[in-house]
Amino acid sequence: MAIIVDQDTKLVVQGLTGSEGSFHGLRNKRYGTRVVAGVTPGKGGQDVEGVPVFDTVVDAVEETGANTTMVFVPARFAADAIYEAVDAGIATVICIAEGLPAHEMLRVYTYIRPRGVTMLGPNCPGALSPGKANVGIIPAEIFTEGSIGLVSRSGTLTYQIGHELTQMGLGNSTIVGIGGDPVVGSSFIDILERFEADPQTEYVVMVGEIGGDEEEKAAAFIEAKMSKPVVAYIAGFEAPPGKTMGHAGAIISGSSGTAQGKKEALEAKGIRVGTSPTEAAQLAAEVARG
Amino acid sequence: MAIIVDQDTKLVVQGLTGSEGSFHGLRNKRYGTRVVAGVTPGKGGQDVEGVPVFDTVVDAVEETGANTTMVFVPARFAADAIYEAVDAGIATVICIAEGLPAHEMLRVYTYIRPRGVTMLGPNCPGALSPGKANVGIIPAEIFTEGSIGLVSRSGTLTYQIGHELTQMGLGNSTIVGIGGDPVVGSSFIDILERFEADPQTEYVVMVGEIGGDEEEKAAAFIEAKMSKPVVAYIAGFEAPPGKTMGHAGAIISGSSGTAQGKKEALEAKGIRVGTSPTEAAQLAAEVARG
Amino acid sequence: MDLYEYQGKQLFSRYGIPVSDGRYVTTPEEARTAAEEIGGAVVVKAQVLTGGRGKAGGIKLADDPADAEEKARAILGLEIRGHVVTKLWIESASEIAKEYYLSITFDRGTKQPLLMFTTQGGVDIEEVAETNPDALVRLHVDPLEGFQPYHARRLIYGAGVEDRSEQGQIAAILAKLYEAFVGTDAMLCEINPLIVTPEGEVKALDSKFTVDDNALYKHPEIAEMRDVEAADPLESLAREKDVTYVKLDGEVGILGNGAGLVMSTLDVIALAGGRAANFCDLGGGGDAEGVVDALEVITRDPQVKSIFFNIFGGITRCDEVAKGILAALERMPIELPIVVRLDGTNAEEGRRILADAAIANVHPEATMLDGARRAVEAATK
Amino acid sequence: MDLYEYQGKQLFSRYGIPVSDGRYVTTPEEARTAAEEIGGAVVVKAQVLTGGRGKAGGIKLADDPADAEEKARAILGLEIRGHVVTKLWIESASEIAKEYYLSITFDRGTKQPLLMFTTQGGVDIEEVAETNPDALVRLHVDPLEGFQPYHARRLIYGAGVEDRSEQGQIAAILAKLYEAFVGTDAMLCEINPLIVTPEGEVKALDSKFTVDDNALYKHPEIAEMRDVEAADPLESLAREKDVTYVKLDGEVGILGNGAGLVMSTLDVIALAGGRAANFCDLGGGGDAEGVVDALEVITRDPQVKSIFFNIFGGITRCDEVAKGILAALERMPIELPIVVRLDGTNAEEGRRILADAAIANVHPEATMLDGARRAVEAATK
Repeated sequence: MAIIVDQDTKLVVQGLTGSEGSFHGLRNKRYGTRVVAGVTPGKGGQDVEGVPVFDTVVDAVEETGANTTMVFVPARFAADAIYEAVDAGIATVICIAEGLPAHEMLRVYTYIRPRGVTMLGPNCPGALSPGKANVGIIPAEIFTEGSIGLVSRSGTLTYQIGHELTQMGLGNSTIVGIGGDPVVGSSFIDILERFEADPQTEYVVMVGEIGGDEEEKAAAFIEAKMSKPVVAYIAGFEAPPGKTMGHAGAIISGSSGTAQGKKEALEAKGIRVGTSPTEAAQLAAEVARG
Repeated sequence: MAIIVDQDTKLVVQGLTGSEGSFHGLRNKRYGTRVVAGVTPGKGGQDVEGVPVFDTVVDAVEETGANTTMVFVPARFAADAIYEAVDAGIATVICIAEGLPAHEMLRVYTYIRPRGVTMLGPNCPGALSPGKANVGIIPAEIFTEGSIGLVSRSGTLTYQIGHELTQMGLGNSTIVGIGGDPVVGSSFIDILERFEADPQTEYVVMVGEIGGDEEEKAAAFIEAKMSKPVVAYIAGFEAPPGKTMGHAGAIISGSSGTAQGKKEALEAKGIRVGTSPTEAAQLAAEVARG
Repeated sequence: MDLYEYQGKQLFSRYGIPVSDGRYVTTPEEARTAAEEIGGAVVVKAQVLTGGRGKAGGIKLADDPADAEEKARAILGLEIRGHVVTKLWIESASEIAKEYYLSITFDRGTKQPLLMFTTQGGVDIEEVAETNPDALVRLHVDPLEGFQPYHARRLIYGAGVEDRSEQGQIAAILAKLYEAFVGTDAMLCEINPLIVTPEGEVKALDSKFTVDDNALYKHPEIAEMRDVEAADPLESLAREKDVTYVKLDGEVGILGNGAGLVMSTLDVIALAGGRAANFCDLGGGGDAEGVVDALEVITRDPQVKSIFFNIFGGITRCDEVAKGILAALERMPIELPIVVRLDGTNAEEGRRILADAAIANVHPEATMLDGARRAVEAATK
Repeated sequence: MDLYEYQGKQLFSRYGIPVSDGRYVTTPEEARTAAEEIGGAVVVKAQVLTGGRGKAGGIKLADDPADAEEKARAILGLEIRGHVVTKLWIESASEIAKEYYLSITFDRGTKQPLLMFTTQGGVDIEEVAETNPDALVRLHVDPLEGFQPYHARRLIYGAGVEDRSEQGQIAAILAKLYEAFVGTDAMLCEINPLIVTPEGEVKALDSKFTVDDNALYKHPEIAEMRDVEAADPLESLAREKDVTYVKLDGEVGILGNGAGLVMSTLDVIALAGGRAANFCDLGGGGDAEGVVDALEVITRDPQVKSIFFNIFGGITRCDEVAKGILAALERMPIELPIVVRLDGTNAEEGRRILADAAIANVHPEATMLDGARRAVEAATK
């Protein structure tokens, strides 16, 4: 099983002919992901190491049956690319591009949500189901297959935690980066819900950070709806108040959204929280080993 | 049973304090419809013959539990009124107002559709479930309770056919006017689907007219999905080509959308079509009496 | 409301869609001046709200101002499909390398704007749709999503435009056309042909523009474009009095309420062996004053031999209709037989009002079919 | 990007939201001239990107031009919460009958614009939200539905505004504010106070306006409003080089990739007993040149005693980072200890590059925790 990406993923890469798009698209392909098409307007008919390129997503879908897209176009073209993919029938959108204008993403989100589209990002590392498929920029070599679902707002922090888990001999069902832009396509709850339903996933590690109240909402959801154990890590205890930390999502306004506040909210629902990636991995190991 | 309006209807009238709004709103109330509220901005706190008036729909919903609205405001304020009602949780919108700018209604339709809202109109006479509730401007006194579902694009033509049915001793489950504006909230198919599911309805009379291809689509739907007998009437055999007949919907463009074409499409699916209201009622009587 | 080519092009310009330099004129002398101002060869184009101008001789090339004056003189006064030419558009002549077609239609069926594009432009688009359907690319736009750049790419690559510069220009024109379509509450914005000049410039050589009547109140500058002179005088009178009036060819004048019932009445008149001379639709409200106005419009048509009031009251109240008939008869002498059928809201009262007045040429009938028969009989007697 | 009051008011004016007549000045002399032009009593307002101006003496009433000059002289140079006043806004003084509050916020939680309105304006809105929550009316707008007139009615009737003229003016201002919010890609548009004058006129007496940095490319005229002088010189350098840089108060300079990992690094540095002096986030790409730029920024901060590179490569490639470190060391003399931890994409290669170079003050570490400890140790030694 696993979630979001697996053996049934047929990936189209929007922006495959760009340098980043081809580097990561081909890396995903080498990992074993079924990368069936690329889309670059005006380059239809070409190919990138055997992957056919189309002018439009609808052509790619009709010719190759693509069902998932990885959006690797510059931020100012990303909203258009997402609309194009969704209107062409793509059900899973993984947007690596970062820094989309927030109002554009607001409209995209509102548009795709009732259509049942699964979206990760913008500004996300993608999703990796070890042994099945890797869509995005997650360095797959540091992860192994297993039963821990990992969900995170941050890319590199995801790798850090995943790496620590691997060091402890723990594998993952799917590693999901939901993205760091102010508005992203999926919340923690969206992903937790899918991990709860996924037979392969037995435990979940949730990696949060300062800003917003997604972790607090997730805490309530975990208590009410999840049977599988969840441990958490929160980054940003030392983050300076009122400063943007890079993720626009990580702005502390007043006292709400602090790492301490999130930790307490999680612990109040019985969810253990590590204070360093290493500690979080240790907690996960404890849970996994009973 | 019956559809769309019944004993559970709790009606708010948007524009109750206007002359048309109060005339028909109170007429609906006298018929037995549960008219629980009116909305007129700036007149909150007043009442119209005992029906309390609120400034906003959300106030009306909170105070009275209204679940259905009748929109009786001028066309240029109607789209706003519909958004207000839907965003306040109203699930059934009956828009008597006519002549909404088509682009506004396009956006309204696209907005309300995925929200599961039932909408009749704009430019519709409403819905009447004899013996249960009347919402709109249909003269209820000419109809009796029974087993025929009646659906029509036209107001007065609905009355004409219903009147003929009544003369023949045939009653109705619900009389539904879907409205004559270019874009309306419900199609023939939407209503046929509900009649098919309604235990009280045993037969259906569908009243169409020139323009568009709703009748043709309905013909295919009836053949594929309906177990209950349907007879039809189509108006406009003598309508001059290329002239707007008042309903913007009734424009003949080229050969498509003609009354003759619709009649043939219906008959090809085994649906009998009357050429005058009287004949349509006779066909319905034949069906009803086996 | 349909706009003339020159009006549509004015709107195109406002939204940044390239058109040729041109002038609106109504006399041969003005045509000469316009040609002088524009310079070079010009095209003199009849402005009529119908197709087939070219074949009817309504579009002519002029080499110089004197020629423009001459061509204008030839075109002014022409009758094209029943429309007499009184207006001209003089525009700089374009060299044409390619002719494309681009339009946005308000698609009532799917309830979405419909984009259509083909490189087979310049001809009747229905023909392309029939003979070469694959060449005509169609794409709907979700009204809330709005136009996105990818819509243009789907059309451009779908139709096989390969030149980069053309692609860019067409994408920009389409974005602006969509903006115009939404911004003016249009039901149709059509460019046929959308030309490519030998230099590679893409521009609109014609325009077909229809604006939603119900939205004209938002666009007073477009509402003012309405050509009151061109309309039938009776239709103008009807519009002025806010009555829906349509001229037909028979002998029975029809007054009904609601488009559906009116259409049905035309059919039943035909079943009774007659034909309608015209009809008025009282529509929704229909108070006594509206009835007076409608009667005034109908009776001005000399073809009318009898009048059939077919009213089924809903929002319209039959007592108001009856009062309107009496008021009209007081104000103007109507000797035509008037057959009246009233049902629905306040029908009893309406019938009583007419019965009490007992006017010789007013004949009540109980049903629509009986009323139609009586009116046909009265008209042909 | 936060705008000054006067810039926000310029945008308000552009969208038709009423504000007082005013002038932007930077000297007492200009303040006098401005007051002369405006006429009557004026208010001299410090322009700083922080709250609490009033209490800090940054807003003063002036009766005449001479007084305005004097007040301007008093305010210029004031330090308000760490911001030195160098800019003033001189505006016509308003009489205030009522003070309301109106704002639109980009609500990331619900992913919708959030309208807020209360008649309890002029004070800290968080206080109203806490002490009198019912007085603060909140309403979300569906981004695709957009602002509708009913939204204004919900706010106005919800907050209990009863005067008809006020209702109309506030509804119009709200519609325009929403247009401004969407039209400028704003994250926040706040009017506090929105005043009602004794004559019943409603207008914006202050403005708080924040625009999405990611959308500034669409609004060059707003991007130009950025006050480059006011920024910290190192932050300006970082911005120029497109590096995310934040100044902190400790002794370890941090260079990481990705906001989450950087934040985690700050925490782990604290766990190791140290504190970060600053940090740079290489973000997504991070090629060798970006590393050189970041090192340049970091090492200019004299508080830095050691540098900790904490890189987990994804889209960032560790070999590029290693190359960047070597390139930077070639171009500028850095004697501070540099602790480097590389993992992820091309980590092996990156580590080998550093090992091959064998530079004395570059210390590779295998884990984040070990790296943090070594950097703290090196800084405090």
